[in-house]
Amino acid sequence: MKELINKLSKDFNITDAVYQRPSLTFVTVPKGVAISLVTDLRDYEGYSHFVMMSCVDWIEEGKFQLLYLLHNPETKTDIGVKTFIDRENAEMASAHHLWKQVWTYQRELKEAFGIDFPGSPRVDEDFVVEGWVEMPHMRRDFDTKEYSENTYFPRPGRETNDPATYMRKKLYPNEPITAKKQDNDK
Amino acid sequence: MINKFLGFEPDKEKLPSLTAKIGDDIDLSSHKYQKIWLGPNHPGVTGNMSVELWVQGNTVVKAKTHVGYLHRGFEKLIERRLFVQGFPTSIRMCVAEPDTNEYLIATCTEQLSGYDKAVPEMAKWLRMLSLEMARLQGLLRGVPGQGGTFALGLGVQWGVYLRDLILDRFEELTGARVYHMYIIPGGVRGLLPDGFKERMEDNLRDIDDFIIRIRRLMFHNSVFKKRAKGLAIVTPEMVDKYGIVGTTARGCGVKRDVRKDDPYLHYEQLDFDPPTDTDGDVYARTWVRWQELIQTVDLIRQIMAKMPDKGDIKTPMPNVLHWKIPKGETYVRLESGRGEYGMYYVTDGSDKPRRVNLRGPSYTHAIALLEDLLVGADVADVHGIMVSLQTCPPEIER
Amino acid sequence: MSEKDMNDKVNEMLQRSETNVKKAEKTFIHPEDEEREVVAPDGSIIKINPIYDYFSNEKPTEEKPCSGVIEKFLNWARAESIWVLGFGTGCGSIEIPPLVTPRFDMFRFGVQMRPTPRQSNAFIISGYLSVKTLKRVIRTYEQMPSPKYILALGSCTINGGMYYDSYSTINRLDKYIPVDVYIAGCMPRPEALLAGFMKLKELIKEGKGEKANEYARNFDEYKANQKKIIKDWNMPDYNW
Amino acid sequence: MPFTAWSKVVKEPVTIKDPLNREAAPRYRGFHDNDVDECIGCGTCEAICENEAIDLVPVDGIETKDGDSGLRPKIDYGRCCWCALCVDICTTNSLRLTNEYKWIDTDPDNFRFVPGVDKKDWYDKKDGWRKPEPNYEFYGLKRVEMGELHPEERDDSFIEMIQGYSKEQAEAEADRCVECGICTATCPAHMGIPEYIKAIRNDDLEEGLRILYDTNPLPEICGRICTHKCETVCTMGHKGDPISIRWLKRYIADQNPSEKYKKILETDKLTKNGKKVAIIGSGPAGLSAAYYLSLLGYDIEIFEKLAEAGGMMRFGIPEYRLPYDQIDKDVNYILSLGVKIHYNTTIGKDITLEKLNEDFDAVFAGTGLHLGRSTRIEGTEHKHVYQSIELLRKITEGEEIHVPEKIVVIGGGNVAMDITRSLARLQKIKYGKVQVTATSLETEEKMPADREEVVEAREEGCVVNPGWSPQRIEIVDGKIKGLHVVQCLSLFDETGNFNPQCNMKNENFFEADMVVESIGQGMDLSYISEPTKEHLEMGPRGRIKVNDYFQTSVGWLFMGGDTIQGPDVIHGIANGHKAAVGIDNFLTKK
Repeated sequence: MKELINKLSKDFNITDAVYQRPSLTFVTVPKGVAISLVTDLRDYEGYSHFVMMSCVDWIEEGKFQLLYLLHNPETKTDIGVKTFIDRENAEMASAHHLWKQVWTYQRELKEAFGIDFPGSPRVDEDFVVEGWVEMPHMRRDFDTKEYSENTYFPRPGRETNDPATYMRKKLYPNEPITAKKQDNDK
Repeated sequence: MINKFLGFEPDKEKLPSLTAKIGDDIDLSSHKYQKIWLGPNHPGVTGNMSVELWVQGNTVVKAKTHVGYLHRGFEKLIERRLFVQGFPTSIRMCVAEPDTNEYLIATCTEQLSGYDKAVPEMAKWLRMLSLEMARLQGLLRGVPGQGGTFALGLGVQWGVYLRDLILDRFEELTGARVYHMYIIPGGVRGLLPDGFKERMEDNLRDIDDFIIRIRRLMFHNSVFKKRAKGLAIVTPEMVDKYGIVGTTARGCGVKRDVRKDDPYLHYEQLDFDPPTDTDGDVYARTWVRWQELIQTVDLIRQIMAKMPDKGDIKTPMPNVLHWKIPKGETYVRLESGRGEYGMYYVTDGSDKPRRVNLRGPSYTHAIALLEDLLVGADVADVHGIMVSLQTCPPEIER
Repeated sequence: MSEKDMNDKVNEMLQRSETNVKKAEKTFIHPEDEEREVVAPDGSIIKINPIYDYFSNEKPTEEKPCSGVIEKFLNWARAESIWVLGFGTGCGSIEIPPLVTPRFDMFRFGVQMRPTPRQSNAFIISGYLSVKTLKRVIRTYEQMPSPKYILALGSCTINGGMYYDSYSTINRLDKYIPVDVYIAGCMPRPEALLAGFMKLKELIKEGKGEKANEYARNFDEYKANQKKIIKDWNMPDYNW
Repeated sequence: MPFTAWSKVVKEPVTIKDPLNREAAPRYRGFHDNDVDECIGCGTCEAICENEAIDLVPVDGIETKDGDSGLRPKIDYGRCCWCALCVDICTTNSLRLTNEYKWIDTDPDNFRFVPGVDKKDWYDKKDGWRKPEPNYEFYGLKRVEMGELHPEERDDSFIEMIQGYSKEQAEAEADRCVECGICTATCPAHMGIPEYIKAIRNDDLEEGLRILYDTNPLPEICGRICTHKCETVCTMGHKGDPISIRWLKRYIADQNPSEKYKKILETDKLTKNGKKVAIIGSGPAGLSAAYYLSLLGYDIEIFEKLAEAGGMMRFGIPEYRLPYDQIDKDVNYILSLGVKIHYNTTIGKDITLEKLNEDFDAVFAGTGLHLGRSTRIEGTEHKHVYQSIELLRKITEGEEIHVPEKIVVIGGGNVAMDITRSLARLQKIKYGKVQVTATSLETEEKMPADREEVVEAREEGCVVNPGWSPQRIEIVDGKIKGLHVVQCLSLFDETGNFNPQCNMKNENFFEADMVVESIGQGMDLSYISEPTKEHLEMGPRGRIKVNDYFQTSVGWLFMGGDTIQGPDVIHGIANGHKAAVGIDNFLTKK
């Protein structure tokens, strides 16, 4: 695996390589290089099986991490090509011409994260949700619990007690306690 | 204009077409074509999905898969749950073979936290047993189910009964019929109950009998042969192009099996050879799965013979309530009854995963591949093709 | 926080709420459902409005039960021939095949599956319902002839179940369609499902299976609840 | 029908005859049952439930008491997914799932119940899911071993024997906590135990120190010698070892250097309110009151009879358990807040109580129990019969004490163990061998001393021989020969009064050159002079009556510590804290 990465880094600007398992490596490349690296891996290195495409929302850094995971059926190894794109107006070059199923992934990512893939077929169609008007649902800042509570109204009538607070109320309501707990009570 | 605005129609100038050429210039107002929907509440559909079909007479000229009827947002929900809370949620990602999900989420967390070497031997064998039993119950539904789609309902009656016997064994072992919630990070949740192996052996003998009967019933049946032969042919060239895996790939002669290629658990200690066929049509795929049925029964026997009698079932781990996993990412795969089934798992050092992404074989089979295979097929064969690709909608939309 | 920051934040919030309102007002009409002119096979041009032309837009009406012995007889007949629609909406549908096959054999209890809503009078909501499916469920339910019964399986239909925090699935089924029988479990076993059918039979025989009338009575309320969450409402209000 | 199917015609049908009454598998995860008497309402099931299906609710007939919150889980079957994580994690093994699976109802609001309390017809089912075996736990049941000096290394010196946790050990031990908070109610000072354990897990020891000082200004001391009542109720103790709460507290205090205390606790600048409070005695109660009062802005002056601060903590507890530099660390921090201390000042002799009342706005007395009690058996007047408390003080002060070759200690409490082990060390230094016998009325199981104290005493070569009632000290020619004892059968009579019953026939004799009595201490109230004493109301058992805020009937005089509650350090600290609140209320209202 290491030889391959060394070989690739001559041609491609590989900024980071993580050897997760002997058979699985993640490499990071700049946004512009990703598609050409994926093409190169497919055409010349035998990584012909497209396993999956995924996205991770690193909201703290304002980045989306895109992953193209490729498998080499000959050497039985996997390589994950990672690239970071801006969260604002996220856009990535489409890879639908490389494998037939890629457009499905891109369509899903468009809906779930709001990443645009110009030129990818049916990329604007609804995929799993219908008539969605909120922010893309897989983004980290979308609070699914809050949305669910405001939209689908859980059955009322439930209340719970924290054992420590309840015991204090019952057993020693007037004793001095830690400042933090007093804040919590308010 | 509004079509373009709402995105129902892609800009044809800009992009090359992927769907079949014929599909793009379908003018419904010409009255030569008709549009019909198959699903979501069609009894022939595997699970809850729909296919929008443009037909000319009986022939499909264009197809579009619509999914999302079973969308629950698992990947979002798991991001809100502790690592140990992941398995009850993940198992529901695919109801046909639930154990695969448990195994994946457990293995991902173990690999990232460094406990993968610490999983006890006994737990590994029990994991294998439960995975193979899950494959067996899936096949018992799937193989005769293929006949069912071609109006051969009798096999289904037999198969579902035998599957129920396997579910009874699951109930004994794991405490539940369908959602077993048995494989947890660090191990499994119980040893074999007393007398399990004997009862299992009884069931396997029934299944042996069934395997022979179903061969006579389906594969020697002229109606089934006539309908399944030459239907929806997948060629070896298509395998990499579409990302085809599992029995669908093996059905056209491309021998890919994660259990052999990248052995996990103790599969390297078992003696088996993934079955293949060369035709690549519905008949060949079903035939491969029938052979796999024999093989799975054999594997379960091998596992039960080789597994130790006693042992630890779980490795000691940190308190699950505060378990944190350092930042990292991994991809773990296994061979499910439908093919390569994998999970991409990202952690960020907190007590909850950052991202969990499931890669199910149906994701590629039921959308990109199915839409192309359906073109030219008879309307009556549509769900036969769907079943032969082992479509499982919940794993597409999660 | 400085005053400027505060103002910025307030403005931002205002803008966000405005766009949210705009987003919510945006209606979704699929191209096939648009009002349009089409050429008929004979060459004449006709105007169609698919949503309203193809379906009845009448509200459902309450049907008073017959009286005395006749109603009792009818209820007995209804109870002994429960025809279930073959629409698996969630995980629970995996337990339907064991029921229709020899092992559990629900035919002996007078229960059988039907492929179309027009022939069925019972609907098994087998677990969670995503909003997308709920829309189809409502449409299917309305197509079923009265009297009709709903069995709700599992935690999900009662209070959201394990998807209580999901943006995609509803929490309480009874807000959208009336439910006759709830069966606890995740998912319930076939035996529990059979027991649910027994309970339903009991209810029908006692004359309590009147949920279709309840739906008609509280139609506006149910419709309002349904429309609140189904953003893509490209169907008539009542379609059967 | 295909012809091949006809071969099944003669087979027995596979249909289940009565599917409505079919029993599920013995391990089936059906509906919940809870043994409400075992359950302590810790809420761990609520914490692990990924569906938020479990609520903790008060239940009729179950009292809130130490170690039991009085709450019981209520389960929402509109949420439950029957994963049984709640069963697997249950800290008392009270929760289980039966193999019942049928519950059909027309009202969705009915699917909520308190297992074991609400009537359901499946509780008598024996089968169902229980926590899997073997070695299947979601948390560590074994305590992280504390490093101790080996008996051979420690038995001839007074260096500290408990070494303290390293970072990894402390984090591993803190990891076992399930954050239920049951312990907080039992701790006399109501320390935020789960909170500071969480701070250890997060490696945020400054936050941990802040939490400690919220309720306890002597963490170094408490971290070593606290009676850790919290550990007796710890949820983890039901299935395994309780969390070492005391050692974790010590870990936080040890890891924070004293120079940083002021910065961490934000006590650089305290605003004074101009009022003055006098504190008598610099024991835990006095120091605690001084700390919290000075946080509130009071000027504090402490009057201490002895030459160093710390009271019983310094003079009653041997150095190998509580090193003096650790006392100094805690005391010096409190003194650094501007608290003045007058050493060698005895109230009633050097300055009267009334004078304090004139000079100060209020007075807090935490004078403690410094008078040793005697068994008053024959021979106790002998000059080599000592009181343990006196000897301990002398050892601390560095005074030479009489250490003969054979010693008997009477008493089974912690103080008795302290003096036994101290004398053993002195013997080891002087003679190179140990010959100390400790005996007590209580039997081995009922000895009030901490278990580990007894074990460690034995490791160091002391003989602990409990269950004997002392009868007389044999004195021949003015020299002690030994102690006659008889077997003690029971301590209390039916009414619960102290009334030891002995088996006079079973006698024993412990040889000794010296006898030490360690059967408890009494208080010395001689400093309270007549005019004040007249107004002072007394409560039962010779104790002084105080209100909730430790205010005596005199008004300006507050009392706390061992004289009122205890005797132990943590009660003293809690008393001091609460008295500080009381004094503040008293003075702000005045």
